[in-house]
Amino acid sequence: MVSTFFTNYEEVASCILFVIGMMNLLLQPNLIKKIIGLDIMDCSVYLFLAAKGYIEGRHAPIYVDGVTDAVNYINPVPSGLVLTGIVVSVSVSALMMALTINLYREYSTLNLDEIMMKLRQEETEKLGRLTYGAVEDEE
Amino acid sequence: MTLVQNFPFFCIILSMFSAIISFVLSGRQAKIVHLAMTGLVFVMSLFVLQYTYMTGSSYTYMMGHYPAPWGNEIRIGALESLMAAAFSLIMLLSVIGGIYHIDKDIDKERQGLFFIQLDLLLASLLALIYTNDLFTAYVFIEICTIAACGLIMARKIGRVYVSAVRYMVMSLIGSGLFLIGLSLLYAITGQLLMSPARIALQKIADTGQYEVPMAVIMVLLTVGLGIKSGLYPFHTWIPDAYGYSTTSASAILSSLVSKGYIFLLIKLIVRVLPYKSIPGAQMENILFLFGVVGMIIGSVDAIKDKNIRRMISYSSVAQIGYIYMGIGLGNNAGADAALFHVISHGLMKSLLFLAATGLIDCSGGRLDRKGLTGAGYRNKVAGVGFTIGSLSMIGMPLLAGFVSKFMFASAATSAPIYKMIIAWTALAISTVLNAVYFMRMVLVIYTPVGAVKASRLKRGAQTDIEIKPESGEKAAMLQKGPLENIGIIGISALIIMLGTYSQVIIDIIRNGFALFD
Amino acid sequence: MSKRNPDYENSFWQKFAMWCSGDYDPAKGKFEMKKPGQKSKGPNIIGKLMHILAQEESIYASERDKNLRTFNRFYIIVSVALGFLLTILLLVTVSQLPRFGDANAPENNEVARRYIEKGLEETGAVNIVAGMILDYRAFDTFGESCVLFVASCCVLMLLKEKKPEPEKRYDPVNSAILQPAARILVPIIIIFGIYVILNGHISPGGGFSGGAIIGTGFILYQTAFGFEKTGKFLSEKFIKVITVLALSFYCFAKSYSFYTGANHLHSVITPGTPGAILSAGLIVYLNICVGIVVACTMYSFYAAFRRGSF
Amino acid sequence: METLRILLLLFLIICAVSVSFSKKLLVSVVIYMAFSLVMAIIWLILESPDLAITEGAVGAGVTSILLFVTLKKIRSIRTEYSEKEQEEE
Repeated sequence: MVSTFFTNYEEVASCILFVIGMMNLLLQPNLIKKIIGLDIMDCSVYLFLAAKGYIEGRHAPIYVDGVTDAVNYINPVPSGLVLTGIVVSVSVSALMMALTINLYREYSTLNLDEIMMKLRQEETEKLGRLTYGAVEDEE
Repeated sequence: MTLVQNFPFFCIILSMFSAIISFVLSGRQAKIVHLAMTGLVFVMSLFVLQYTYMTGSSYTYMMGHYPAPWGNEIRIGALESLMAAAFSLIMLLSVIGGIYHIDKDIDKERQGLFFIQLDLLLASLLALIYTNDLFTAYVFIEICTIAACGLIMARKIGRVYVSAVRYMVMSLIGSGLFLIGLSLLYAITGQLLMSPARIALQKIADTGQYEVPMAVIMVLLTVGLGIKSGLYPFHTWIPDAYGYSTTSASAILSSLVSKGYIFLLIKLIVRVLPYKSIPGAQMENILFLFGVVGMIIGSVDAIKDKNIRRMISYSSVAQIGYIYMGIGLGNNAGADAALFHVISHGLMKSLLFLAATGLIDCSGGRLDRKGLTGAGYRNKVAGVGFTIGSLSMIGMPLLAGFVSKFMFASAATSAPIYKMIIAWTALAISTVLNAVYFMRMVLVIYTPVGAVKASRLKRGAQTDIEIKPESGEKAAMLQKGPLENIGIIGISALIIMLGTYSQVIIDIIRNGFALFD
Repeated sequence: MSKRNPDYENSFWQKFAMWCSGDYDPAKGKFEMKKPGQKSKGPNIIGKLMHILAQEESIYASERDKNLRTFNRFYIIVSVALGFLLTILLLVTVSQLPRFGDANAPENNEVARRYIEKGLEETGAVNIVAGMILDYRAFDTFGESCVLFVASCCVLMLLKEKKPEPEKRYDPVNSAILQPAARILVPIIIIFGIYVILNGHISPGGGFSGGAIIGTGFILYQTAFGFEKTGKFLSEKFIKVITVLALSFYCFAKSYSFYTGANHLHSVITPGTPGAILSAGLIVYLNICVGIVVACTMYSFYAAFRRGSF
Repeated sequence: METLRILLLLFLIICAVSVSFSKKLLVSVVIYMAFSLVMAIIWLILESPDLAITEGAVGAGVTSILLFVTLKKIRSIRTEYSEKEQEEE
């Protein structure tokens, strides 16, 4: 059962990284660190996939001298998936950064907990005025 | 291959292409393109539905020149085309019903971008419905997440940014779990398409290898999609996200986006994951449990909340609980009921959001019960629509909600006895709780108020404060066109139709589900 | 949550850094003679705890928020517990997977074999990965371009301002390093990016990496010379039009190949001579399109972040 | 070779942990950049040059630049606000 535990370093590391990234995303109150945690989480999955695609003693999936024998090259599928995934993760993190900037402009803090508290205070102050367009009118 | 068989592919590409060209169009043109495209998708999906229902079979459609284990493919059957038709129709009606608020809440130069997101949301939902490939599903899940986030934050107020961030955090954790589950699945099977992956998993299960990885994969994929669709313990982002965005966005998010993930989950359960094995049965039990708890907690939270829009959002938590309870029953009848409820809840929730907005508008923007008193007289169409939606939610006969509750109850009879008792009890309690908060609201909006007070309420003044002079202008601003009413009337008619002629839809779902495998 | 404390002076890493620079001695005060009966460590920890608690009190001030605080603590504990559970689950799973680098692992099956063995004759691409993502599994890749597109729309929606004002405060300063370096580096970066894109089907790289390289080139140019100069060739309208053109071409080309493939029609696209620049059917054109989209999107992200417009 | 692999992976984990414990956001971003570069090297060792070049350009390049720009923008907003306050006073 533990036979492959000490040979699959990449996979083990990627699992640990995944959980570290996820905990950062969940528990860090700071939004920038949340974004970095998200990127680490995605990267760890890609590391896992790339490690699964590797085959000992074989070369990168680019034909050399027209040799098309399968025993010469590693598995190309994980590389393709990871290429797609990297672009997905960069676009998601760009979106999160834009949200961060807007939140900072609105509440002048990067700490999500503080923002939640500010929101709650706002609500307590105008508890009597539950209106749909209230916030817009004030601006 | 006949022309009709190409239509699902045309639908997906058409919606993507209209998103692309909308980037250089103005907001008004983008709106027209979006409405025309959604209508066309609806019509094409109806043709496909008719074709698949007549032939009684499902077929696969290659995306490219390479057959199944090598290239991407989509798979079309009666159930998929029914869902596509229902989703595009609900989207069309929700956008028409909320078009006035899109104009009001969103700046002119941002409206084009808003419609691009709607287009891509429809494309990703269609792709999630039709796809037969796990990695394509992941990519389109991400499109769906980003587009949904765009819809949430279309209103430029601080509050929605917070809800968008919370939504994104939960969703991204869900997609991360889904992605790592997918990678593990690839590691033990080497397949990304659903049908070959199932065969490979079957082989592995026969040899008895990889028992733990298989269970872990099942947990990761289910939990990932559960988080994204707002299953009970992970529902905290729902009320914020649905409660503060613009009307159409709330309606579409609650009625379509979460349902797309649920449909994908049902597809995975039937087509890929070995849910018939022992860990699968336990997983079903867990889904059943969370579904039942969600049904009750969601309703209790809805009773506690004063804000009408947040109340409707909490009711979504409860309704998603119903769907997961149906999946968790573990038999075909339960899945049929869950699929029927996907459609009927989609209709009811859009109607409630649209009608609630209509009521709020004629009460000067007030969201609480005091402000909404007598609103049913001030806006008659919205009042009737809200009443129909509420009655359907409670389970009034002849309406869609009754049929789905009946289907859940009858599906529970063929489940194990303890599940049957739990399911029936939960249905009864939840119906009572639904009745408490929805009937309370209906009674409030039909409580007669004096003429003077009514005019005050209409102008949005606090009942106990002097009327402000500028609030008159505001009341004039809140006049709106007939389009809102078209949306409300259309969806109400659909709910009544679905309640009275439910047998046709149930037949399609039953036959389609049998072919789903 | 754990990092709410701004009391950084007492933290371990800060002390470590100070110790490295010689400002702090952890052993100080430990070896001196103590008066009997005096607790040396206690007050410090208790004081710190009190400090943290006081801070929490100030955030969760009112009575109503007491519930919230218990809920938050519960949330943290549950999340950490779930994290540990997930780690253990994943590690157990990994320990059961086949050995690293095993040629007989389940994923090295007929799917991967066909991509390698038939890839050259079916797609004409020397780079197997490029052939795979742009021909065998092209639908995924089109979806991926759409992810970029929708993300750039969202960012624009969030950050677009009515009058884009260039930030005077952060206009490029004339420095001895930045401008001369940019003058030399930008052409090299952009040419390298174009090389990577055009050789995407022959060597490692392709539309995504090349596009990102070109995008960083644009960003460097803007940083050195300001928006006025960049705007001459990268105006908002130009970016929009060229993105739409590239994506539409991609859409049409792939629709054609999906349609002919599904209906078993003959396609006019041929693989060509392997190894040449203009070979591998549509792949080189698709790479160019993807490169344009990625470069424009990356630059527009940057521009939107900097001044609220393209 | 195996030692190198283990060292690089350990470096990754250390980077990931120190991101969450660093005091300054700028430091976190720089650590993340190092993380991406090491990840690119690992992918090169794993015979995936496509991934290495993409991660080098996207992870270490564009994402880090965007993070820097975000920090810069936040600082400019902060100074804007404090200037406004001063004017009011």
